[in-house]
Amino acid sequence: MTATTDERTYTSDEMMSIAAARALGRRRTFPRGGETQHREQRCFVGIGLPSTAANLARRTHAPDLVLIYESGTLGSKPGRLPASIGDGILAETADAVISVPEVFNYWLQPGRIDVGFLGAAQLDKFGNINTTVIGEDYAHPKVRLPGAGGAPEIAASCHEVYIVVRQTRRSFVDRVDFITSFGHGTGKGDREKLGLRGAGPTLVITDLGVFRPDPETAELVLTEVHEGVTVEQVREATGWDLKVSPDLSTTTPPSEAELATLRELKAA
Amino acid sequence: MTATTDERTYTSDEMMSIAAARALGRRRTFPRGGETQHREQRCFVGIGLPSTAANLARRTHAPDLVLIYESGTLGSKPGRLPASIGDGILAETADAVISVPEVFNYWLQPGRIDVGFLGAAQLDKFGNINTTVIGEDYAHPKVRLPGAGGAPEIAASCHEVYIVVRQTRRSFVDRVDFITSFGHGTGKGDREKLGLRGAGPTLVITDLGVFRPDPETAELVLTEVHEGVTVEQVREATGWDLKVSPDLSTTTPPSEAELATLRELKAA
Amino acid sequence: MAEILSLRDAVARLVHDGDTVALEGFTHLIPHAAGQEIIRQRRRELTLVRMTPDIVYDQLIGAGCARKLIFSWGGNPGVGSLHRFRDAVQNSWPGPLEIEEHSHAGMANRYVAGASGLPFAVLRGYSGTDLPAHTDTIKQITCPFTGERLAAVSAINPDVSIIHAQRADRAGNVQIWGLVGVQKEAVLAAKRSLVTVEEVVDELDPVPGQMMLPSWAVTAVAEAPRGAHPSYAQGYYDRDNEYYEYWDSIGRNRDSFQAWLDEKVFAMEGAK
Amino acid sequence: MAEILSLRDAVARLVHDGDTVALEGFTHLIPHAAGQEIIRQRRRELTLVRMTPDIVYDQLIGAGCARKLIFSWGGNPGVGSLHRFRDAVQNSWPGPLEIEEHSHAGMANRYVAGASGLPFAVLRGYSGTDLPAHTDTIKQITCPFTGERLAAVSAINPDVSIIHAQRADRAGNVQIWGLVGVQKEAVLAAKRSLVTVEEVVDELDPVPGQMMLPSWAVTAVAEAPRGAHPSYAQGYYDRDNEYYEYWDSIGRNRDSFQAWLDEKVFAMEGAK
Repeated sequence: MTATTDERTYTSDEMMSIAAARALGRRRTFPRGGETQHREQRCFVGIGLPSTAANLARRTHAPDLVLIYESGTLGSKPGRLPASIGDGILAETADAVISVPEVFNYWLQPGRIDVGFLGAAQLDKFGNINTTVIGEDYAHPKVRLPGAGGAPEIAASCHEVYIVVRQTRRSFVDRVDFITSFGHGTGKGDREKLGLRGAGPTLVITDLGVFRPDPETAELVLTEVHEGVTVEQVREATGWDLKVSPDLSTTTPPSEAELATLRELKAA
Repeated sequence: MTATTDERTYTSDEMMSIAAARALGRRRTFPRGGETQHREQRCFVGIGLPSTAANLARRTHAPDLVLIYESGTLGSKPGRLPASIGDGILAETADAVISVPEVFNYWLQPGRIDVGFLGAAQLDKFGNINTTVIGEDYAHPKVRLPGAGGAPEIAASCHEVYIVVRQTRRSFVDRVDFITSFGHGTGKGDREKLGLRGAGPTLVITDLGVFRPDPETAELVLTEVHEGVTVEQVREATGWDLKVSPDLSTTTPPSEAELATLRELKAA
Repeated sequence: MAEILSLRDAVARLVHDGDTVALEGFTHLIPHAAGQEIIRQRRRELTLVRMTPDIVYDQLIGAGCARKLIFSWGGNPGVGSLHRFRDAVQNSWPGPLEIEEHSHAGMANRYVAGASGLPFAVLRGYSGTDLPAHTDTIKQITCPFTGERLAAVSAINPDVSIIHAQRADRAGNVQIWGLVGVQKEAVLAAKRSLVTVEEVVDELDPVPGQMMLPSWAVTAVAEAPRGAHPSYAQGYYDRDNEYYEYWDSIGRNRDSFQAWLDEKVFAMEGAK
Repeated sequence: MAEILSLRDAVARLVHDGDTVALEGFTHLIPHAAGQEIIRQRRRELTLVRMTPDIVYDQLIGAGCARKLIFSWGGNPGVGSLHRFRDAVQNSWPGPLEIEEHSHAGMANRYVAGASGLPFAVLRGYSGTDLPAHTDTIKQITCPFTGERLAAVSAINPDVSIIHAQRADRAGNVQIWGLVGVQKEAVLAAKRSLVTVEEVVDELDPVPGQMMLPSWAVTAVAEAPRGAHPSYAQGYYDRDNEYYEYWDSIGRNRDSFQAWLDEKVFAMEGAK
């Protein structure tokens, strides 16, 4: 679904997937062994849009991207989109298949994973995520959501977290009803105080645009709008007083190649 | 080597191995699942005499005995004596091969193993074991021994511990120079105070006889002498004021079948 | 030594009213047949433990078997909500459902502690989240070497754990391959265990990636072909993705669920 | 991605004077070739970590590479003593050797903590023994749920861990099978890692019981055929039991050891 009425030849979900894919797989320089070296990026992937984005990235600009699924596969290279994180194709194409305790203890917790993808039922302006309950009373929730899954520790231990979420006033709230996964708390410095090692949410991609935390305050700021989307539309779909980057840009629309590869992936 | 001068047709090491084998594999009744049931005995085996004894027991009266080696094999069924705990035959014939952390954490620590076999450089009258240093000064030992290995936790967590050791005044001491593995401490009740779950040493087999802890004091008492050995000989090889059981018996000598099977095993 | 029993006898013997019961299998080898047998035997007041409740616990909860759920992610994967679970939490139907909620990392470590004979496990987890305020099996602990504060979670030791595996031999040794999840830990943490298998065979030919559970670490084995359906059993059958959609329509309201129970579970009563 | 290097280049690049170095392999796949390359490159002031020092560390200690040894069982398995280790501890030859002594369970858990990014691990261990009085990396900890007292050991995080495996592919993915010991934990706990292998191959055919280390979890791979001799490499060669006896005669006195060093290690200088 797209909130706009233009004549784009792609859906807003396609734009989200492609924007997320583009964010992945940038090789960067890391200190290791006393030297700095380039290396492949490692991504913790959930099913749905994150898995679509990660597999799209692998097929386009980031062939070396390492996909890690919480079901226990390191380096899966599926030839089609997996139907679930338990899809046999993930185990069959992996560098290694490991137990679930090992995924969390030996691979996620020590900070071996660069990017964790998370969704959210509610997201607040500091990138805190709620996937537990809607309503203030935990014991008597208005809506009982699925809960935490792997998210709290993904949010804590991946070097960076990318959040992908469809944006409405109900999902983009000033303050989440329940902190399932910690983003930037009440602002800059809260993660350090808790001893969290990863940088937390550095990128939020919605069907309307892209947000990044302000380097000074850690508040999410609109840095890109997707083609055909106005700032006003974004503001209406945001439950807090939205800040817009002075360098606001428009997301590069999907290329033909990106769209073709994505649609091929989804069809397979 | 035997300390006696009789005309026995077997060595004292053979007697030790056979006495140790006989102690193994007695099926017992355990509460489980709300019912009591008979089940196979599980034995944690080190290389050398314990491995010989356990494999002899499997070949004679205890075919169901489960052998667990600390190198990571559960239920090994070697067709010959393994040359070391790393012998490939242990992995090849095992029910399961697991990592070393798993051996200790998932199998030994929770009390899944009935009998642990231990050796000793020094053993005291309460079954405490020293395999670390001879001499009172740890930093400047008279003799540096190999150290603990798996023994401290075997002594703590197996249901029972059987100790096999060649007996001399130097090895059977009033008080060990260093407690590497805890036996009965300073007497009855010490294990409970420390929260240790296993019963500790319940049997000591030497080249001269067999010792068991006194039920009242936990002090090791001579309960059997091997064929051709006198109590006086045992007393001379004991570094404390030895107590002798009023029911002292003589160990049944090895049968032809036991000896033949043992020698076949050793020759293979 | 594991006894080889029928599924009916195994559940009758090992699962009692009021027990803490874990059915594990992370997206793969979910023990559905055993779950439905528990419903069929009308067990009550169970504390159900499972990282991902999935359809299998939606069925048990809807059927009124549970008084409490210990879990870390309760959705219908790829589809949406577990409606029976939501109805129980939001509306206490068919009865109130107490919940004890963790993250995956926390649950996995609780099983590890249980399997290890330890009363708790340590992890970097839950920091800054609202979970510890509602879950008393999460506490803080201080490293005695560095002074660092970490999370501690209490061990899980179910009365009985049930898993599904591909094969067992006639001695009761169990062979699992593919995604092995937290199954070994669940079995080793439990006082009693039941492994349902696709088939009991004479010889377990080695399979790359296999995990073996020796017979003497398992209480009972029961043959239950297609016992993981609608999840999958690698080497035997694929995931029935349509069933997950179908379940959404069945579980969505109480009447359709009740009709499903009568037709697909209770009507099978008496079956082996 | 692991780089594929010669053993000489790998040791030159990854092992530095003063480093904490772990060579692991529990009775199987002991990385002897790498140990001798460290001697050949005359590394000094190393803190050597290994559950069972074995012959490989007897050689490094005798050659004067070590200032400290962290271990849990230091014998020549099946034969008797490690004479160079004893000479160092008892007589400070060729220099003083500090020791830090644990049990196997403690060492295994220290690696697990290191691999897990935790500062410590918890176990039921050391109770009533004299080890905690001499080893400051053992402390007590109290369970926050039950109040029970347990042992805590600090994590080991070597500067470099070295293991030997059967095979790697050209991308640097590593395949090990048979007894896998504590090798995965040693590699994951370390800042840098080197895996010596029997051979680098085009394709890693699956093997039952295999443990895989992805290339991106390893710093370097070096081909070292028979690199585990005199220990064994399952599928390649057996343990050389005579060598363990032979070593007893070599290691027993300083002169024979020195002659062995000159002839068997330093004379090989310049070899690939």
